[in-house]
Amino acid sequence: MERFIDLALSAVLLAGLYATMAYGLGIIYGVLRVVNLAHGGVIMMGAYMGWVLHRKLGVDPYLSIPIVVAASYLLGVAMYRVLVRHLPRGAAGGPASLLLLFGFWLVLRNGAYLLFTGDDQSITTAWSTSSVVVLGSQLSVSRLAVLAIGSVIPVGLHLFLHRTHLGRAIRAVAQNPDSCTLVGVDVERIYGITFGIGTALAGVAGLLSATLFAFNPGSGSSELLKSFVVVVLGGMGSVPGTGLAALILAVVEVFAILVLPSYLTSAVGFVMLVLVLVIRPGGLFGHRVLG
Amino acid sequence: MNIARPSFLKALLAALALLAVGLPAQAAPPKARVSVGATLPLTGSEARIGGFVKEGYELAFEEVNKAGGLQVGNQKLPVALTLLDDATNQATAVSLADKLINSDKVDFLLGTYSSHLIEAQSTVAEQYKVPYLQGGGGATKIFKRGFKYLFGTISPVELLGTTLMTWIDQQQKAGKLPKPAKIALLWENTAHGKDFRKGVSDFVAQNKGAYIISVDESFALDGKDFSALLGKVKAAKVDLFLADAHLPDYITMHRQYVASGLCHKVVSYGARGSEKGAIDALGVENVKYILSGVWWSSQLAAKPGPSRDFVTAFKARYGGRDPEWFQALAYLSAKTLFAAIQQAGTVDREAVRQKLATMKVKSLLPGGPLEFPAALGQQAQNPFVVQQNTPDGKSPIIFPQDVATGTGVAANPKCPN
Amino acid sequence: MRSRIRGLAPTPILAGFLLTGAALAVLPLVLELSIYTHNLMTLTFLSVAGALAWNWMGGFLGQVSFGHAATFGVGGFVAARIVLWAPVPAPLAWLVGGLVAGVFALGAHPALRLRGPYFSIATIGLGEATRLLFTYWEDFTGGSSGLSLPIETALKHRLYWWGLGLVVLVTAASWLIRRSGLGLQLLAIKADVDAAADLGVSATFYQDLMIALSGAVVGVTGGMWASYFSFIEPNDMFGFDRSIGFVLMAVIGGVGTVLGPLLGAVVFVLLRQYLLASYPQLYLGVYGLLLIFIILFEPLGLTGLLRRLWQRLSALRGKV
Amino acid sequence: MPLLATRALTKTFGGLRAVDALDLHLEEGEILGVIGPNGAGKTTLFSLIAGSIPPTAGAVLLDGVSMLGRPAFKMVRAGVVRTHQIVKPFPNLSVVENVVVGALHAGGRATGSVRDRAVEVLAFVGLEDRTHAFPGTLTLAGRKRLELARALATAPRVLMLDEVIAGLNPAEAQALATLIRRIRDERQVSVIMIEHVMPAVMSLSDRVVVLDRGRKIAEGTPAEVVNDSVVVDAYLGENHEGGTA
Amino acid sequence: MSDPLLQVEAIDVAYGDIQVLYGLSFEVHAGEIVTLLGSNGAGKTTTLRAITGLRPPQAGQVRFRGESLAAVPAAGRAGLGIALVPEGRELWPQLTVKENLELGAYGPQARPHAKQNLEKVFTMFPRLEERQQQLAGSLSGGEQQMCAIGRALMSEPVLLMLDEPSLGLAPILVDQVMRTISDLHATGMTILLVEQNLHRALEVSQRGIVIETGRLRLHGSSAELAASPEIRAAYLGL
Repeated sequence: MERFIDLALSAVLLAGLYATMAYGLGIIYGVLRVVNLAHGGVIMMGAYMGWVLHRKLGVDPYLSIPIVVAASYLLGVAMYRVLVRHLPRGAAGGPASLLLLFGFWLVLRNGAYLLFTGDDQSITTAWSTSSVVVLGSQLSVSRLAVLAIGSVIPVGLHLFLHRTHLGRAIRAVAQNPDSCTLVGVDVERIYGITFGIGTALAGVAGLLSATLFAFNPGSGSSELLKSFVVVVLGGMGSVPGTGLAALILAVVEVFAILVLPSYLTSAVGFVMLVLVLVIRPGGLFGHRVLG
Repeated sequence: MNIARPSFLKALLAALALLAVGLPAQAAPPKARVSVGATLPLTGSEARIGGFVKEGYELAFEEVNKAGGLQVGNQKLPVALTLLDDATNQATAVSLADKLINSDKVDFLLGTYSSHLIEAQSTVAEQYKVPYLQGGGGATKIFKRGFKYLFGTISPVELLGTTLMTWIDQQQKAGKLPKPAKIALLWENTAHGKDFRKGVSDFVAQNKGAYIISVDESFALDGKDFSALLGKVKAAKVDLFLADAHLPDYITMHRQYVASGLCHKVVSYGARGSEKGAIDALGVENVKYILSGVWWSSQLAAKPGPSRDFVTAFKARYGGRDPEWFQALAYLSAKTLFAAIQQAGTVDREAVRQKLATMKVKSLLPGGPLEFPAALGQQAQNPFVVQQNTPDGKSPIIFPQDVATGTGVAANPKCPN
Repeated sequence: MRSRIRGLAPTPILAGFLLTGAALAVLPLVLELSIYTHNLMTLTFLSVAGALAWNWMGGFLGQVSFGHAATFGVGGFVAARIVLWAPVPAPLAWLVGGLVAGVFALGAHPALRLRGPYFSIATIGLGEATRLLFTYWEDFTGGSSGLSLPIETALKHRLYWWGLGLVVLVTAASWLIRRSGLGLQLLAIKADVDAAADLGVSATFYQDLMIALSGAVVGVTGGMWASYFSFIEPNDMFGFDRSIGFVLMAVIGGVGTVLGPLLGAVVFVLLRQYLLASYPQLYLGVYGLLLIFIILFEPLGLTGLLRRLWQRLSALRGKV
Repeated sequence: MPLLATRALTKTFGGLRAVDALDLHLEEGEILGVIGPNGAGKTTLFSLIAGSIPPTAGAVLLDGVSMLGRPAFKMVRAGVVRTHQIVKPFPNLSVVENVVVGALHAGGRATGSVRDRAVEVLAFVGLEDRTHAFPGTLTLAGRKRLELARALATAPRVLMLDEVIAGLNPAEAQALATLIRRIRDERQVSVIMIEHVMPAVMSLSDRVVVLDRGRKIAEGTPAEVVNDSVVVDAYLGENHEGGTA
Repeated sequence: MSDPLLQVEAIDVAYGDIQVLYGLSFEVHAGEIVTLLGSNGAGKTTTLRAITGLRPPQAGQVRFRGESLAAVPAAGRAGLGIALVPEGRELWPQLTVKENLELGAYGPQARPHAKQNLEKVFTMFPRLEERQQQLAGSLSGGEQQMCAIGRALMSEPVLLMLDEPSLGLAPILVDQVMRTISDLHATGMTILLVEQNLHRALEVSQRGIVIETGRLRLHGSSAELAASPEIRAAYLGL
C-alpha cells in the first residue's frame, strides 16, 4: 500500500512535468496545425535562459519565469514571422514544416554549443534537494513547484482563452480562420501570437526542467518525444486533454515498473503514441477545445 | 519533366571526379617527425570530456617537444598530434580514423573517448595494423576481441565494482555493516554500466551469504525520471545503494534520491561521485559520504612520483586547475606511446606494438607498474582508487590503503540508523 | 515499352548512367585512390542506396518516414548475427537481413493509413520503441554494448563494389518504378489518395509493397554497414539521428526525384566530412540552415536548383 | 435486370440523413440525370455508389450482385467509376500519365497496351495535343476533359459524372455535352450525371431523377420532370401556385 | 440617386489558374436590398469573397463609399462596415453562441458597443439568448443561421451580405430568415443577398443581378426579373 501511494505520488509529480512540457507543442498544433519540431530546442533554450539568469545574475529560477516567458515569446513570434509564415502554401502542418523546424532546432543547438559549450549544466537552488512529507511520502519541493506551475498553466490558459477577446479570437482562428477575417481578426497576427505563446510555454518548461535535471545543448529530444506522446494522447490542441494525457502517460510509465524492467518503461509511451494515432487519431478524449 | 536529365549525370560525374582527384593518395613525407593521430568528441554529447582528454594529450605532446622531441634511435624527432572531431558519432570516428591512417598517414593512433566510439574505431586500427593506445574506454568487451594493436591504459570497469565491494567487505567484516547486506544495483544500460554490474555481482557471487542483490535494474542514459526506479529501491529496503551513472544522470538521480528521503549505509554512483560539477549541482551537504571509484585522482600527487609531476605540469599549463582522471589517462596514454617508441628505437609500427605488448613501466597509476597483459586483451589492470566525500567538501582517497589520504566512514552517519 | 509513356528517349540517360556506374567501378583500379577515399566512397554508396530507398516511401508515396533506422538496424543485426552464427558468405547475410527488415517494416502497416505529419509522428514513435526494445534485447543485439564482428579487411575493400552495385540496382529500380505504371500509381497516391482510389488504385497494397521494399533495401545497407564497421551498437543503428539522416539526404537532394537522393547523399556525406574536419563547431548549424533554406526556397533541393540553373543556361544560350 | 441499382440506400451524418432510403436504377446504355437543389445529397449518393464511403443501410447492386463492403478501388475494377465536381488531376503527373493511372485498372474489359489505350482515350476526349503537358497548364475545360479521360481509361461500364459541365462557358459546355453523348453511343458506357446546368441535363438525359433532402421527389423524362410542380418548387422556391412573384 | 455605397468595377477573380469572374461590374446603393442570382458555379460566392477581401481580384477593384478597397486587408474591412454571413454559416463550432456573437464585435469600432448590440441580437433572436451558453456546433441549422446573422450584426455593418442563408433549412425556417432580412432592410441596412431560392429572393429584394459563368447576364428590378423568361431558362433549362 505504501508503495502504491509512493508510486501514485511519483506519477502525479511526473505528470506535472510532462504536462508543462507538452502545452506549448499542443497549443501551436491546435491553432496553426503545425508540429513544432523545434519544441525540444526551445525547451533547451529555456533551460539555458534560466541558467544564465541564475548563474550570472543570481536571479531565482522561479522569479525568472516572467523574463523567460517574455524572451521565449519574442523568439516564438520571430520564428513564426521569419520561418513558419513562409512555408509553401498548403504545406503548413505537413512534412515541410517538420523539416523546417527541425532545421531551426539544429541551428539553436549549434548556437547553444557555441555560447555555452557542451558541458552539462544544472540550476541549483536551496530547494533543489529539499522535500516535504505528503501522505507519508517525501516529495521533492522543486517537483511540487513544477506540478503547481504545471497545474496553474492550464487554468491560466483556460482563463486566457475563454475570458479575453484575444483568447477567444485564438480559439476561433483554430476552428475557422476565414470567419475570423470576416469579423476583423488579423489571422496572421493571431498565428504569430499563438506561436509566441506556445514557445513561451516551452521556454518555461525548459526553465523548470533545468531545476530538476542536468542539461546540455543536445538536450530536448526526450522532452520533445514525451510531449508528442502527451499531445497526441490528449487530442492535439486540447488544453485539459493535455493535462489528463500527461497524467495517463505518467501513471502508465511509473506503474509499468511493476511488470516491466525499468529500462523499457519509456517504450510504453511510444507504443501508446502509435496506437492512439492509429486507433483514435482525435486523442483519447476526442473533444478539442481549440478546434 | 519530372525526372532528371543528362545534365545532372554530368554534374554528378564532375562531383565524383572532383572527389577522386581532390583527395588523391598522398605520397608519404620524409620522416621528420613522429605523427600521431586521434579523434575526440569535441562536439556532441561527450564534448566536455573530449575537451579534457584533449588537454591531457596536448600536455604530453608539448612536454616532449619542449624537450627537443623523442629520441628515436639516433635522431631526435618532434611529435605532432593530428586531432579531429568525431562529434561523438561512431561512423564519424571510424571514418576519421580511416582518414588519419590512410590520408594523413599518421604513424600511431591515440584513442577517442567513451567505450562505444573506441570499440568501433579500434577496428580500423586493427585492420591497418596501427598501434592504438587509449585511456577512454574501460569496457572489457573492447579487449575481448583478441585485437593485437589495441592497448588500454584504463583498467576494466569491472574492477571499479570489485574495488568498491572490497572496501565494503572490509567494513562488513569490521562489523560496521549488516550481514547479509542487501544491495540495490542500478546501472546505466551501456557497456560501462554492464561491466560495473558484473564486477559487483561477481563479487557477491564469490562471497556467498554476505550480500543479497535485491534490486538489479538498468536505466537509459539521459533518463530524466528515476522516481519509479527509486520507489522500487525504497520498497526493497536495502542497505547498500550502488549505482553507475554518467554525470547528468547522477545529478538527476541523486536529487530525486535526496528529495524522496532515501538514505543508505553506503551510497555510490560509480566513477562520478566526487566530480566537482556534481558537488556544485548537488551541494556538499547532499553528497557527503558518497563513495566513488576512479582510475586516478589528483590526490595521488600527495607523494612524490609521476602523479605529482603530472599535476604540477598540468597546473602550470592550465591555470592552476586540478586535473581529473580523464586528463591523467590521456596524458598517460600519450606518454606510454612515446616511451614505447623510444624504447623500440624506431617508428616502425610493428616494433612499437611489440614493445608495448611486453613493456612494464612505472606510471602515474596506483598499484604496480603499468603493463598490458596479453591474456586480458592488453588492458591495464591497475586498481581503482576509492574516494569518499567528506562533510567539508573534500574527497580523500580511502582505499587502497597505500595511497589513502583519509579514512573511510561506513554506515553513513547521516542516516537515522 | 512503358518507358515511352514519358515520351523521352531513355537512351542517353541510361547510357550516361551506365557509363557513370562503369567509371566508378573501374576508378579504384585505374586511379590510385587512397584507402580513405576508397572507404569514404563506399560509405557514400551505402548512404546513397539508403536515401534512394527511403525516397520510395518519402518521395514517391509522400509518406515521410522518421523511423527508417528501425529497418536499418534490423537488417544490420540480422546480418551480423548470421555472420557470427555460421560461415555464410556476407552477401547472403545482407540479403537475409534485408528480407527480415522488409517484413519487419510491414509492422508499420497500421500507421500507413495516417498521412502527412501524423504518419511522420507515428514513425518517430515506432522508431524509438524499436530502438528501446532492441537495445534491451541483449541476447540478439548485445544490448547497449553492441556486437563485434570479425574484421575482414578484404571484404571491407570489396564493399566498394558491393555498395556500388547496390546503388546501381536501387537507382535502376527507382528509375523503373518512376517510369512504370507502379510509379505513376505511387505518385497518384501521393497527390491524392482518394482520387487514386477512384481510379482503381489500391493505396493499402502499394503502401505495404513500398514500405516492405524500402525497408528491405535499407536493411541490406544496414547489413553492409555492419560488415564495413565490424562493430554495431543498437543505440547507433536504431538511433533517431540515423532516421533523420535519410530524410536529410533526400531533402537536400530533392524529394521525389530519382537523382535527388543520390545527389543529396553524396553532398551530405562530403559536407559532413568537410565540415567536421574544418568547422566542427558549426556543422549542425550548417545542416540546419541548409534545411531551412531548402524548405523555404527550393522544395526540390539540389535537383531543383540544378534544374533552375539549367533553364537559366538554356535561356542564355537561346539568346546568343 | 438493371445494370446498376441501389436498394434503400441510406447515409446519415450525425443526425442528418444525407441520403434517405433511396431506390435508383440505371439501365444498360442509359444516360440518367440526377438533379436537385444544393444539399440534396447527390454527391453523397455518388460517393456511396463508388464505394468511397460506406452506407449506413441499404446496398448497391451491379448486375444484381451486392457490392457491399467493396472499397472504391474495387468498384473501379468492377467497372464503376466516378469523376469529381472539383477536378482532382494529379498535378505531379503529365496528362498522359494521369490517364495511364486509370488505364492500369481496366481489368479484362480492355485490350491492347496501357499506353495505347491511354493515348486513344486522350484522342477521344480531344486532348491528344496536350499529352505531355502537366494538368496545371490546362484550362478548366481541359481539366474536365482530363478528368473524363482518366475515368474512361478504366474502361468503365458505369460512368458517374459529377457536374462536369458546371463552370464552363456555353461553347465549352456544348462541346462537352456532345462528348458525353459520344461516350454512351460509341463506347457503350452507361452514364449517371449530376448536373446543375439544366440545358445540358435536359438535352442529354434519357431519364431524370430529382433528389431533395436525400429523397427522390420525382422521376421521369426531362420534359415530365421540368413540369412537375414539386420539382419547380424545390428548385426555384415555392411559387405559391401561379403567384406573381 | 446618391453615390453608390458599393461599386464592383470590372473584377477578374481566379483560383489558381481557374478564372471564375470575368470583368464583373455592378453597384449597390445605400439602403438597397439587392439579390445576386445565378446557377451553381456562376461565381456568386466568389463575388462576395472578392468584396470581403478573402479573395482579392486580380484585375478591377471594389469601392466602398467611393474609396477603393484595394489597399484594405480583409481583416480591416469589417471595421468599415462590411459584413458577410457566409455560405454554410462558418461558425466556430466549439465556441459558445455568446462567444461567437461577441467575436463578431472584435473590431475596435464595434467592441465598445458589444453589450448593447448583443442585447439587440438577443431581442431579434430570443432563441439565441436561450442557447447562449451552448456550443455553436450543437445548434440546429436554423439556429446556426440566426447565430451567423447575429454575428455579422455585431460588427454594426453598413452593408450586410448574406450567402445562401436559406440553404439546407426547412421551409418554415426559410420564411423566418427571409423575414429577418426584410426587417433588417427596414431598419435602413443595405443588403446584398445571394440566394438560390429565386422566388423568395426576388420577393424580398428590390433589384436583382444575374451572373452566368462569371459574367453579368442581366439585371433589373425584381419584378422585371421574376417575369423574365430568361431567368427561368437560366435555372431550369427551358
